[in-house]
Amino acid sequence: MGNNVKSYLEMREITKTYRTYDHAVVVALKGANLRVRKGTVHAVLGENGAGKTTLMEILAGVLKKDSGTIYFKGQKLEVENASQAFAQGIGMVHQRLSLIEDFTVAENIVLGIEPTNRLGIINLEQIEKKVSKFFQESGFALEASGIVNTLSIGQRQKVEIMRALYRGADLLILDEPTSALTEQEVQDLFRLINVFKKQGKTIIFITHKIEEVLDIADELTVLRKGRTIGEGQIKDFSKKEIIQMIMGEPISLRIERIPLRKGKILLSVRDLSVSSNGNLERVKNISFDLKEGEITAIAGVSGNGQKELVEAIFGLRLPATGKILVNSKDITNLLPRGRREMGISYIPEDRMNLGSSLKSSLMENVIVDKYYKPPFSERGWRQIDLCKKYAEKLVSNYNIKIPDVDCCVGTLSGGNIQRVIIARELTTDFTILIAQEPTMGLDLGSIKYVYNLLLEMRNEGKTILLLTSDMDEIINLSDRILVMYRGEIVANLDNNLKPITKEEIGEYMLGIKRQNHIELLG
Amino acid sequence: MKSKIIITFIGVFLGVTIFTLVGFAGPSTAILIPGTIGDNPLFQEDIKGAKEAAEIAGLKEPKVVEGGDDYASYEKKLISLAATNQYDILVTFTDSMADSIVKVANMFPEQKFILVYGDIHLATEEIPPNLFSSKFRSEDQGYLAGYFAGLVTKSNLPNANEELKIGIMMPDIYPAWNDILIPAYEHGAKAVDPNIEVIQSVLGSWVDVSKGAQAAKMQFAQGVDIILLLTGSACMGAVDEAKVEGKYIIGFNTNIIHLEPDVILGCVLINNREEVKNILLRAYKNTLPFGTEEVVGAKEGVVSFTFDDPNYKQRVPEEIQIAMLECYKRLQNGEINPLGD
Amino acid sequence: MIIPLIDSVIYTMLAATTPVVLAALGVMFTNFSGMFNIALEGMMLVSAFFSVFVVDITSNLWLGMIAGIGAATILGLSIFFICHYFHAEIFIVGMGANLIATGLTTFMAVQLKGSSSLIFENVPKLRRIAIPIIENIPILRGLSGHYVIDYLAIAISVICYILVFYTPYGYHLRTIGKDEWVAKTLGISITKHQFISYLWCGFLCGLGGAVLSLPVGVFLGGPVGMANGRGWLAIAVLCLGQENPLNILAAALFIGATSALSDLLQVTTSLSPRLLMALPFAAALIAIVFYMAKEHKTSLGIKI
Amino acid sequence: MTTFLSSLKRLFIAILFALILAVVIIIITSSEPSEAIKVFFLGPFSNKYFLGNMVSYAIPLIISGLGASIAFSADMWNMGLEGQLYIGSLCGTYLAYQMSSCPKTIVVPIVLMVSFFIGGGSAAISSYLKNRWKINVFLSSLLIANALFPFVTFFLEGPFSDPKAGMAASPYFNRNFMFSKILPPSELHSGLLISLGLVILFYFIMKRRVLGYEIKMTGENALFAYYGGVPTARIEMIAMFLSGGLAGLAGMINIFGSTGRMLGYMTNFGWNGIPIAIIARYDPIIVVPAALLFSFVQKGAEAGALFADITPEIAQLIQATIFYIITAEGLFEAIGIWKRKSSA
Repeated sequence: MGNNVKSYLEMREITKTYRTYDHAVVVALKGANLRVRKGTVHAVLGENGAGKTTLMEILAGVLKKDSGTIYFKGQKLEVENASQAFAQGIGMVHQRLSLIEDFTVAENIVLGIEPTNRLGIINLEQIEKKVSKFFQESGFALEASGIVNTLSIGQRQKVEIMRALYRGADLLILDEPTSALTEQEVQDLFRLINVFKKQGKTIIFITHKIEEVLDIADELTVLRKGRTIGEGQIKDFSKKEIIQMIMGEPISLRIERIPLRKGKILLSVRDLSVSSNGNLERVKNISFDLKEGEITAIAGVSGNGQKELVEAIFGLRLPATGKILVNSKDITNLLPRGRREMGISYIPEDRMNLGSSLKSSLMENVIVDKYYKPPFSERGWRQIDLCKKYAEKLVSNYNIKIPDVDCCVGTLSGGNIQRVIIARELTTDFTILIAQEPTMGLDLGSIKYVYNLLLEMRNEGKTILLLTSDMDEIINLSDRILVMYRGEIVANLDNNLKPITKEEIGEYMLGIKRQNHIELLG
Repeated sequence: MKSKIIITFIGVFLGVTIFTLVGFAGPSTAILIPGTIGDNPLFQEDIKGAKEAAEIAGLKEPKVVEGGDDYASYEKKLISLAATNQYDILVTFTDSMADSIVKVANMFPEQKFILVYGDIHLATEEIPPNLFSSKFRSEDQGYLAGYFAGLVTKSNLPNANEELKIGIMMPDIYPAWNDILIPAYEHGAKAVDPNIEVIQSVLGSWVDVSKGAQAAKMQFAQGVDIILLLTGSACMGAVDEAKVEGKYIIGFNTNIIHLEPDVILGCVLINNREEVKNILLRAYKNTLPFGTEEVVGAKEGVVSFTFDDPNYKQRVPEEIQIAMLECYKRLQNGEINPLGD
Repeated sequence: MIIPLIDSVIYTMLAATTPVVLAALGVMFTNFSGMFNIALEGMMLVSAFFSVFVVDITSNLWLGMIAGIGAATILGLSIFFICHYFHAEIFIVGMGANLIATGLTTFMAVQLKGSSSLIFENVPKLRRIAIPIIENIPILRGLSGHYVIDYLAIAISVICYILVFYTPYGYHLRTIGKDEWVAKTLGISITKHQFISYLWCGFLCGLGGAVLSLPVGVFLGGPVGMANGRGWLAIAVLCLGQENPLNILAAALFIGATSALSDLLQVTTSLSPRLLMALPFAAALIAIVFYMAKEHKTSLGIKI
Repeated sequence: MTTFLSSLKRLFIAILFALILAVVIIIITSSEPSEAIKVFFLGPFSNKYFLGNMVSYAIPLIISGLGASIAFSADMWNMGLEGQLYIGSLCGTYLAYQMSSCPKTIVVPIVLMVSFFIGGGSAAISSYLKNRWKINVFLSSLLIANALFPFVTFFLEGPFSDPKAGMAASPYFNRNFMFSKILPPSELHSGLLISLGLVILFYFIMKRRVLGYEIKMTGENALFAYYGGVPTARIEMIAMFLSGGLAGLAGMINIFGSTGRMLGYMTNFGWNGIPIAIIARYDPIIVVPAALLFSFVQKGAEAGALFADITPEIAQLIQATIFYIITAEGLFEAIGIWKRKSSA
């Protein structure tokens, strides 16, 4: 059986379909293949939604495949759940970190394989000692008794890597490990990967960033729309070829952005502080202004208060102190409806829970910000036919794939849901747009379309506040970049004077550098 | 001449036929229980009495309809029963039905109605001619129980304490209990010793047995050494508690001494089985004075006490037994007004 | 005079606590596993019915207790299976289970004995167990003389505490409660834990139901039922105790104390007994308001 | 429209199950099954009296079912309908009693308004607690209701009781205030028109009015609705208020229609509104047949108890089983009775 398998790991003809909300079927993998040699760093590339994560989660036992076979170390591999995969030596670090925030590092490390005494009782001290010892042996400095929610994202990621190793992983799967890290942290991670490689471990590295692949990987596999498109040694491919494999057709993301004359101030934030649930001050005394005809990006490692800041601006979270002014009018105490009426529009990051209502129809989704205004309703009576026509217009304008506007949004794919949100938020009289990860999950053509749309809005004199984890997006689109670190703005950079580099932003993001007060005023 | 004979013959034949038909079909009875049978042993006794009456009269077994828990539906059920025309006599019970039965009796003047242990004067001054009402003097019961409790708490019985406190426990609040039974109980006890204090607990549930036990515990802690348990199975919890604490219980309506002879010293009885039987038998013989009310109590022997129970005779001191008999006699003779003056 | 009162308040408090704390611990397990069970009232009721019914047949208290636990577990598992295999909303199924428990027990009681209330005369009853020494000390005396299930309830609370905080099982359970995703990535089976938590809930509610009927050997049916709102109070207790079994025990003792207080005030004051009946529910609500206002804790893990 | 049809199908299945179950239970328990089945199924339709009583029993169920529907639509699990019904009826009855000398045309609307506002107000407390301290609506409404029962009963036993009633009940108010009977001699009263009017009103509110959209969006995803501009806190308050108000109305209309005073024990009209709303999938129109189904089972079992040997407990068992079965939506899917629309 497995005799003809020469690879360390081989996945053949893997298929997987999902059933989403409302039981719609989404095909994630349609016969994907993957071959990995021992002791290599193997990059799995592809666009968002290409099936990379699904393929790896099947390998790690988190998901069950519909069909296909997996050979690992020459044996046929059948895993029912993640702990069986761990037992086989397969460990995965997920993009969304899987740590319990209230538990200590040591508790998280041993979670699932807790050692106990004869009575089945856990001795926490012993575990901490054991974990500390393991950390020392691996040359890794972290307090085993620390609570996870006090750690930075980079540290948390390391905890997860350590967990995989602690559980004896020979094959380590890293799912987009760099997406939430700064440049410096990325370099750190790459050093670590090289160490593992030398120890003889095999690493599968999922990403959609080609530069990283060229930096660190030995081999690659490219997935597109659930199929394996190409595989081989890195050195056999040029960068251009790889991009072509990923994208299918070459599309340039270059966009023209002409600096505009600055207009009047539309939105200003004054001394804003925001606390999160646990009384932690997430945003500390922030002030800034947004002007007409300007795209302002907020950069920062996730978890440094950006989310809380925009939520406070949009009224989803009450600020502890400070004021938010739109056209010099105080909106601090308004509900989101009031803020929308003041001209704020918001594309949130969480499109499944916040940005859309999966149980509701598309029509109901797109009129949520204007249902009460004429002509959508007259004297309290809804004008349903008119609303339907409006929704149909958006469906065709934004190329949303849906049978009819009465269908549940939950039946749509992620990219289509994002289009629904963008369609709703941009088809309204706004002057201020807060766009949080606006291109996440979109294909390249759509990304380009959104970029052009955003620039068009800006050129019309609107102001856009952009929050994204994609550094290229920030550098390409924004006129001004604010960097947040631990709830404070540590840099105010003008992208129009001289082009800013990723490394420069990264230093601010990590808190290595910090601008003084005069520089911060811009 | 011939025709006269024929007419007489036919007349006799018809008469005999009608008589036999009536005799054969007999008056049929339906009983509406305002509540659930299980909660209340009284209702079970009533049904037994009615069945016995039917048996004696050689009639079909009476139809029993359980009202259930929806109080608002009793009246409708009574109307339904009357509207069917299938039953000659409809029997129902308690004060809470007084209003409904008067109303329905006026609606169906051809139908005969009987209300047992309900005060018809709650509903009307003028009793409809097709309605007979029999009321129990529950004050007699209360007085007897109170007198007994007073004697016990003052006695030298091993578990009777110094304190002059007696208890009463009820599953729920009822106007008839509040207005008649409890005052009579108090009077009975005060007739023994004016310093006796009555402590009452209401469970608020007919079915929550542990609540009954806990409420009893509180009473005993207050110094109560004997509790009268009004109907309701929830009070059964108190029997158990009394056994553990070493206290006494008085049963109500039915003889439950056999359940825990050490704890349940006596029970005030209502001989409702006999009473229902008698009423129905009179009704079957057409001797029941419809349109009137009867009040029965100790005097008629309907309210009594467990004088003859072997456990009672064995466990209760003789002087108390004598005093109780004395009290019962005075009640029967009308020498005592159980509700005071 | 005062001391026996205190004794009996303590005693009553503990006795009133038992069914509530057992049910609350049961629902705690289901809350951890993400399938919040509201059918506590129903599970206690079927247990109360079947335990005393089996005792009547077999004259064996232990068999009765097992039957009660079994009945409650079967009802719990039916909820679990309907939710798991038929994608039903747990909350609605739980309400259905409550209704069906009331209907079924009353119906069966009537079919078996012709009455919704079963009073068995010659059945063995749960006996009280006095603790030597303690039973003679004033004030502490209230701790003695309880049924075996009462003592078990305290022991179970402590065992649950150890189970939840010091065993792998507890770690897994808490992991699922905090983040199902983490459990999934670590190979902790959520379905298995949901199943086990329903076994727990069945066991605990079964005990809680048995303690209602076995000491007196009666089962009383009807629309409210013997559980008489204890299952709902258990949910309030869980809200107060959150995920710590000892806190749950403390919260249940508080509810038990209000119940004891309500009984005490009935016999010592002239306050309306009717109004005093509202006390445990009102106290639970007020406690929750104060607790939530102070702690700003998030509410239960149910999406309601 | 499709959801309406699938709700209707669901109801149809419920009826089917109810009938099958009833037959099975009767065959098991009755000594004369054929007679008992006949009485159970045809009893409620056998004459004007029974038919009228069945419809009359459905009137408060329709209204409380509507009340439950509107709260559940907003994802507010109002478990206190019975308590709201109670307190609303008490205040309404008291007012009707006090206003005995006023003309009917003034008293009835005022009393209904008061019941509505009191019931609604006691429900709105829960939504306030939720907005202020994130206290579970399910839990708080339940606890408030449980605390209200003894409170209301206290008044019916003491300060506002009829000593002649022989139980906890309020005195009768002026008989002239009672609703006119539609189908004498049965109980059926003109409250039916009010309840159907409310159904139509709430149909329009839920399907055509802005408020209905707001309630629906709040129920389907409150966070999204808030973000989109729906004042969710206010909508939740309104939904709870309307829900409790309808519960209060249900009680008071039943009093005006059939009893003429308030009785101090549970009618279960509030509780039964919950399964009715869920069976109807919160659709105001389907609440009517769902309530009729509940009423039919109840009255069928009562007829069975009167004319055959069925025990009345059977009704509760059948109602509970219908509800239990209906909860397992996937069951219908598994046996292929209704297909979900799917689109990729």
